[in-house]
Amino acid sequence: MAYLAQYNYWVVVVLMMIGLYVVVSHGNLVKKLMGLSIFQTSVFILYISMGKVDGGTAPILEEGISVYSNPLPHVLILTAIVVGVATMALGLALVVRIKEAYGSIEEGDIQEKDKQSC
Amino acid sequence: MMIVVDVVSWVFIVLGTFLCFSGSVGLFRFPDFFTRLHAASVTDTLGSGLILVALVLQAGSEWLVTMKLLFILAFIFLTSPTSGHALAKAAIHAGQKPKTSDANEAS
Amino acid sequence: MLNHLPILQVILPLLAAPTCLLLKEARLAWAFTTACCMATLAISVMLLLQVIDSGVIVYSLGGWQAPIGIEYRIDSLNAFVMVLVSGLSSAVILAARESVAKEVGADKQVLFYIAYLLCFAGLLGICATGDAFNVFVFLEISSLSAYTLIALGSDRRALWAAYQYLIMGTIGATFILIGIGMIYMMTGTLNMHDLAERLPEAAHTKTVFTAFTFIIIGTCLKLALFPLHLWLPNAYAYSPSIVSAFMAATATKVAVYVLIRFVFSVFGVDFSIDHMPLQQILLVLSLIGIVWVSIVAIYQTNLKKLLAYSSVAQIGYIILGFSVGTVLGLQASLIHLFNHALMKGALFLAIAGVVYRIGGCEFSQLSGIGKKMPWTMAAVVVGGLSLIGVPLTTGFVSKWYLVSALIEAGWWPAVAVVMLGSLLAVIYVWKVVEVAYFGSPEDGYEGAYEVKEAPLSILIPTWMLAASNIYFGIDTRFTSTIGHLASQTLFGAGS
Amino acid sequence: MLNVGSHCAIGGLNIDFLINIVLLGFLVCTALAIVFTKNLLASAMLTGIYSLLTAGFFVVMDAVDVAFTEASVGAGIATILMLSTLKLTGFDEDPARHNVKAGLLAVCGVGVLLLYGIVDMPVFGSPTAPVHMHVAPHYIYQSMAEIGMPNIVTSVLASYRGYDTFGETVVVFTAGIGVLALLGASNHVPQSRVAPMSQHIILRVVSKVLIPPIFLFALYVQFHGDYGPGGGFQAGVIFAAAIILYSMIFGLDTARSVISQPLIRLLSAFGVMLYGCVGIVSLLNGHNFLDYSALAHDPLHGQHYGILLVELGVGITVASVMILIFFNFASRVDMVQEEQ
Repeated sequence: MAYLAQYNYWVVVVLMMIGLYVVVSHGNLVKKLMGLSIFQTSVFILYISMGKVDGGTAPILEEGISVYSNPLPHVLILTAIVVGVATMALGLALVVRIKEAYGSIEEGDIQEKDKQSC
Repeated sequence: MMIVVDVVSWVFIVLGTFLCFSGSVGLFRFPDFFTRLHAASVTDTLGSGLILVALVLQAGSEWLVTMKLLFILAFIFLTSPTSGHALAKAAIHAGQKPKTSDANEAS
Repeated sequence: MLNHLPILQVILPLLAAPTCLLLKEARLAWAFTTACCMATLAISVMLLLQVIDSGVIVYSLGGWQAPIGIEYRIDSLNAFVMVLVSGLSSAVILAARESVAKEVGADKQVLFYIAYLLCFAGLLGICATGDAFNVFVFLEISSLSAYTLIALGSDRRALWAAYQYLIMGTIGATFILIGIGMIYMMTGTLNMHDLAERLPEAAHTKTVFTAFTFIIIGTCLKLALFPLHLWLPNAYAYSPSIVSAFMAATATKVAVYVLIRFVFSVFGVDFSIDHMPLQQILLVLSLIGIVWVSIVAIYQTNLKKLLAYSSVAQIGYIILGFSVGTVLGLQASLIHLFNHALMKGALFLAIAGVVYRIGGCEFSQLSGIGKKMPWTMAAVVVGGLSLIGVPLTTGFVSKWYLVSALIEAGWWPAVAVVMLGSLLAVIYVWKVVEVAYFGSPEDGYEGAYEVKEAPLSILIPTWMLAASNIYFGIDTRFTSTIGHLASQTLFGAGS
Repeated sequence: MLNVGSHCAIGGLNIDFLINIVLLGFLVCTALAIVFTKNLLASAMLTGIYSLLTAGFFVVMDAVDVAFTEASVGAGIATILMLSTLKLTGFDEDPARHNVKAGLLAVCGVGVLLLYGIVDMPVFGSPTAPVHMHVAPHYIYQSMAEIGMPNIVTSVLASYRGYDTFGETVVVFTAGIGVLALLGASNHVPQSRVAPMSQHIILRVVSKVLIPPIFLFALYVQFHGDYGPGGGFQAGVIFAAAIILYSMIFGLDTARSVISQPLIRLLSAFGVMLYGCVGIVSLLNGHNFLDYSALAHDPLHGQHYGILLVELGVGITVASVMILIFFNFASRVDMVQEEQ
């Protein structure tokens, strides 16, 4: 049970590893960005999990409720999600331009073309 | 009265869940795109619809919640068939042909 | 208004950026950006004077006291770094108009200046803040605009470099975010000052250890410490020349600042240096980095790329001083932080002049350029001498302090490596000199005969920086006093 | 009432935790599916599902505002952007892998490090964890008196940590500038073409029915954020979604004739300026930057005005930047199609 209690954090580790693996080893640039988004999401899960209080409710004040989950991680992650999508948009725009310039969005092809042009 | 509402909502929930489940089974088991789409979109619309109806029954006197659920219901009934339609149309444009028994024999 | 200086410093460029979007013409945008950078420089100098005068300045944003709200906390360290950042940004932007007009498409120039302002504001925001999460937010502002700036380079490889930087930079920032999350988890606060007070209670936990490691790796990715530097050479080499100058002079410096801030102010000297093998790891990495990257630099055939590799090596020196873990070592680091910004600012601006005239900076194009562009190349030589560490230049001052810190700590082998690094710097600077002065224009580029001196608008800022290389090499009062003050404060705060 | 709620416990686990386990299990499965799917279109759709699952998980964790954002941003905008990129770059992935060994090594290193860190973490959900003891109680128990809004997340977001949110708005603006610099401002003159979906009568009719309620909902989310989940970010994204839907069905040119590029650029700058100007006004009134108490005689009223304006600024910037980004991606798609 003690291990199960930290279940959320275990999942964070697994997701982070999956995301990072995609970023490092996949050659496709869009896929890399997908991996990056999985990687970032795992951090969001870490933050949100730490804000949870057993038996608590959403941090919106209401009569008759006394236990609320911690609102601060929520605020931080709201920020981080928006930052994540901003990065994603910029990355995708770069990918579009790379496709136009190199004719490919595979890391291997691009590196080869760079070598040839040198 | 309470017990009647509870029983009715249980029935709806179980039915809805069954439809969702059968829809996903169909998604995997059916032979071609269009039958799969049929399984997914038709059963899903009704499945989620039934569950929502059950929730409406459970909302009881909280009118705000009831109204919100009804809105969701209305949107699901609008969007779900539309997206099914769009998918089917896109598939036809992309050259997907429904698998008929003739095609089966031919292959 | 004087007590609002800490925030004005950051929001001036931050709000100037959207205003700039309303300007149609690139010239106007440039003038506006320059004015804004100058005003920010004035504010940061005033702030530095205030800090020297009256100690730490605390500014609560939104009127909420520190752990509840976000605060700006200005001490001698970040006031110093902010003067550095705004000074170099101002010098670089002065030179930007003609260079940008040449290297960036006409319809993108206004956007270029907006991104420049945003990046500048982001860097200042990182420096000024006393809140750990706020660091992340401003880090992302500066990073996103930096990716944009790099991608505006005319070569298609700029796009690929920007993409690589985006991936590495985001991983770095996310690592920092994980680290901040974990220390927040163990203390319940995000304010750096508050963290420093509450962390010792949790210092023995494995979570804090992990958090520390993540933050260090994240910042080292951002500051391009060997072997995490892979994004840097391409990013500097293919971005517009002005961006290379700007990034080399400011961005990595601010990342070093973040590292120093977290290691000394948040985790504290006791924890970081006494309980962690940080010193040894950074020492080894920086030494290997200095030698290996300098050797790689020697084999480059593109002037910008050569300097980019040399930047990585120089970052090694900064981290080396830092890893000594003494007041003198940190002081050497801070001095070199400042001096390296001056050297690389001068060098990359000079290159901006070369690229403006020739359109590239491959060695094959540069043959005999020293005769055609004497003033520009003279600035390159001054910067190069400073990189080597010849007396009467800033490089000498840095190395002097670094070596004395190493000797004080008794790390003789490291002293030898620093000497070896300088020797390697002699080789790669000589390569440039050889091509520029001893090659004949006939072997090179066809149009070499028509090449003229770089336009004055680029030459003057270049020489301002080159001259300051010499000035701060002779008059070391400013750098050494501030460096000493800042490093003493950091160590004082920890013990 | 049905006996299914947070009070119900099965074998020592409450139902929330069971849902949590299942959702996170789904998340891992989806992530693995993204890794192993070769078709990028499918992976993109899976990332949408992944975001939606994350949003569901956030609801279970009581983070309704975050869930709202993740659902609209992650599952909505990000997926659309990814699909438009794929339209331009192709759907197939090269199966070749790079740096597998180095990658695995790095990944395992990070994994081990994290596992090591987890050992000493406070138990999940424990109300006595340090996180809940220091700053958070102030927000929970004082925000009503200091700011006067039921939604604590909005209070913290817009006032206590309003400066972070300002920075975040600037991040969005920066992304808009970046995309504009990379994809925009090409002198592409749209040829008069038939709208892409002119033959899809059903889609046209349904979207005509749907778009007004979406706008209405966006406004509701914008101005109801003080009392329930919602706020500028979510509202902005929903607003943008309605316009994106419109331009997908009725053609980019039609949408552009309503919302021109200069207008949208102006608006994206305006939102940031609005946020900043609220701060400047408090400066001029002798208070600190973003101190909303300076905006009215009664500090509580000041907070209300401040948060309203600031959220409006966020909403305007987010909506216009999202539309801007989509327009620039979509016009690239159109351009490529015209060339073919």
